[in-house]
Amino acid sequence: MTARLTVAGLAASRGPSTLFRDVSFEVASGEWLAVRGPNGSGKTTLLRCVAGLTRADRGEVLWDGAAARGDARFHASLLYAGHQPGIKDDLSAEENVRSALALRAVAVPDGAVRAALADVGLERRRHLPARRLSAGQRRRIGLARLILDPAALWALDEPLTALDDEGEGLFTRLLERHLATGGLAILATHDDLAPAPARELRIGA
Amino acid sequence: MNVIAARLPAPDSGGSFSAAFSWAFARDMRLAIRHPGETMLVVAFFVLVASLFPLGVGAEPQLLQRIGPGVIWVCALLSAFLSLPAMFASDYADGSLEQMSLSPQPMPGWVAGKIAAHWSASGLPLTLLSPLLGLQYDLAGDTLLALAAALALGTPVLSLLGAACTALTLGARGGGMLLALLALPLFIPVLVFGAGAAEAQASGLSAAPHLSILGAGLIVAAMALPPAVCAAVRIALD
Amino acid sequence: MKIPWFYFASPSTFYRLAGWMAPWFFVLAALFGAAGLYVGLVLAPTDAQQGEVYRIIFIHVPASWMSMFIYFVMACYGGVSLTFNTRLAAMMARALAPTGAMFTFVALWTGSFWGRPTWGTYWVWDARITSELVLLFLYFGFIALANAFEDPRRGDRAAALLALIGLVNLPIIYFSVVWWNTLHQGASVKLTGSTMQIQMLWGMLLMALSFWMYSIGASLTRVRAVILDRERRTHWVRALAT
Amino acid sequence: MRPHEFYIWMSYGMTALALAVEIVALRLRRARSLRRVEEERDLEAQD
Repeated sequence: MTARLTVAGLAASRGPSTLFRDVSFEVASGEWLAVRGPNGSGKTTLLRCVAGLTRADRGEVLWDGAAARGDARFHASLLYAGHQPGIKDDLSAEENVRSALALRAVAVPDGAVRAALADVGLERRRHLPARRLSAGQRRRIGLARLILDPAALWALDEPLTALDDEGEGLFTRLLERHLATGGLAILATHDDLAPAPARELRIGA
Repeated sequence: MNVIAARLPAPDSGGSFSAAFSWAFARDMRLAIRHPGETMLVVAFFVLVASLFPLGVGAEPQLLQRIGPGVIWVCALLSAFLSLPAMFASDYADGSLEQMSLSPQPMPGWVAGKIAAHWSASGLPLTLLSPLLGLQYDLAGDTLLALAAALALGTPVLSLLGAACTALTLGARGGGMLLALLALPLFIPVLVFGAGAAEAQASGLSAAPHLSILGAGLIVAAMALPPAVCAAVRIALD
Repeated sequence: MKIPWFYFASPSTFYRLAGWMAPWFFVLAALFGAAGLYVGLVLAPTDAQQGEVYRIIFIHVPASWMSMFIYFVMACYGGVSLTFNTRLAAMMARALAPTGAMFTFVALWTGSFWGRPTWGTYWVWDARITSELVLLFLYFGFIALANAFEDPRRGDRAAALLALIGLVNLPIIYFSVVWWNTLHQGASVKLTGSTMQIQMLWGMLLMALSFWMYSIGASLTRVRAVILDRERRTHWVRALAT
Repeated sequence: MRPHEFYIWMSYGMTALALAVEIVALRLRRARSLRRVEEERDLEAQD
């Protein structure tokens, strides 16, 4: 599969102050883009604009050449995780993963969820409500989603927050596999990851 | 540790209204059942406030019979109002609302599912309980029936209107009071016709005209409000 | 107001335009108001049934019209700002709301001071008065919601959507006297054959024109303040203040 | 205007008062907006 995300002339502001303007980039299958910049520079806003949550002041986001916002094909291909990745405290790790995949209309074969939770080290805790997991373990629920979800485009905001070294290694391998199977990613991160980014985008400098 | 090698196939379809509806309904009902306390609080508030009136205005049976339908309606309306913030606030705070709105599922579907689940956990118990409270007010059998029918038709409208208002106030300052200022005036027509149905029945007239207006209102609200709620959620996430 | 929006939609252009137009609308409001008061209080004869107290309708009816008309215009601006994502339309909606609330309050107040000598009570919970009260709360809700967010654009959009939802209230107010048979009398002015003296009609129309011109003047003045708040970091505003 | 002058005066009086209050509020609002612009400009001039 080949896919291409094109962003042209994107501009966004918060209240009366401009965050960034004229941001353009392109990411194709097998590449990932690192979004870097100091706190408050608009990394999160950029990701939200790309995902279609926040309306940009100007500019366009194209998925395979077609306008992304509101396009069903784009939404089926997008996996977005913000600072708050949408994990319900009252549901167990397994229920959280199943619920998220059902929402994305992904059919999961029997045992796949359990295997994925085993891969991220949550097999024994998979029936605990998420409120009883640590911050890092909650992040690992998100990693289990990354394992199972076939989305071609990842837009992840600080994906390594609260993860330990082993968790970081796991994320790196997931990213490698994602890129190798034709996926693409935009990550807002301060860290240097093993598969080097195809491009870096500095904003708010 | 071995990360699964084979990837799952990409979703073939973008979901459907019914799939989105049942997903949201099942999820919110599961959460409501995990936390029965919230529904219990709504019901307890309803019973408690309705019990305060006879103590406050005096317990003569004639007086209670006359004010009963109106009092029960006002209490149901306030209880339903108090349960409104729960509909979107926690999903907004933990990022679930973002995930839902970015999913390939059609937004009106899961919004309608959430509203239906909210009604099942607030309006439905209130409706089922209202005949019992009516007995406290010494209401006649046919009046009880009219009251319950009016609540059954009216409380879904409250949930629909309330969903729009609570979605509008997501992330706003002064959330609770602001929500009251937005939602309660919009509840007034429902209150007028809902209480009117039981009162008409009690005074020997037919409740049917009021009930048909409530039913028509429910149909219009069910058609028109979910898109408005969708717009409000999009604005909230922007 | 039929202004070529897409030409004047830049806030800085509109700021100057509004500043130039607003005084003229106030002058027109004063002229129409003086004429209306003269016709209503001096020329119009005493009503056979109600006596002098009917003269309250010269402000009551125009204020009620304006309360609904301003809401309608406000909701239209809200709809435009939501569909086309234009800033100026949202600012105009914000600027109209307090004036609309003021006229709604005046309509309710004068109505109750007319109702007391005529019906023997200041307030009746009939459909028209209740729905007019709901309108007042809708205005309050609009103002509160528009100012409840850190990001003013967020407030613009949420309040615009609320205004559109509340639009259903307008037909309820307008037709309430037809749908429900209540104490409140039906419309006094009808398109086909007015039921009233010609002086009374003229008095009411002149007062309505006066309120209308006043509303335009007041909202233009207020929108200038809103523009200043929003654009205070731009060069043209900076240049103004020096 | 007898015997209802009280009601007429209350109506016309309150309308005049409401208009006056709004006009004063508009003037205050404009003054506040201008002051804010100046404050902010002075603040940035110091930086």
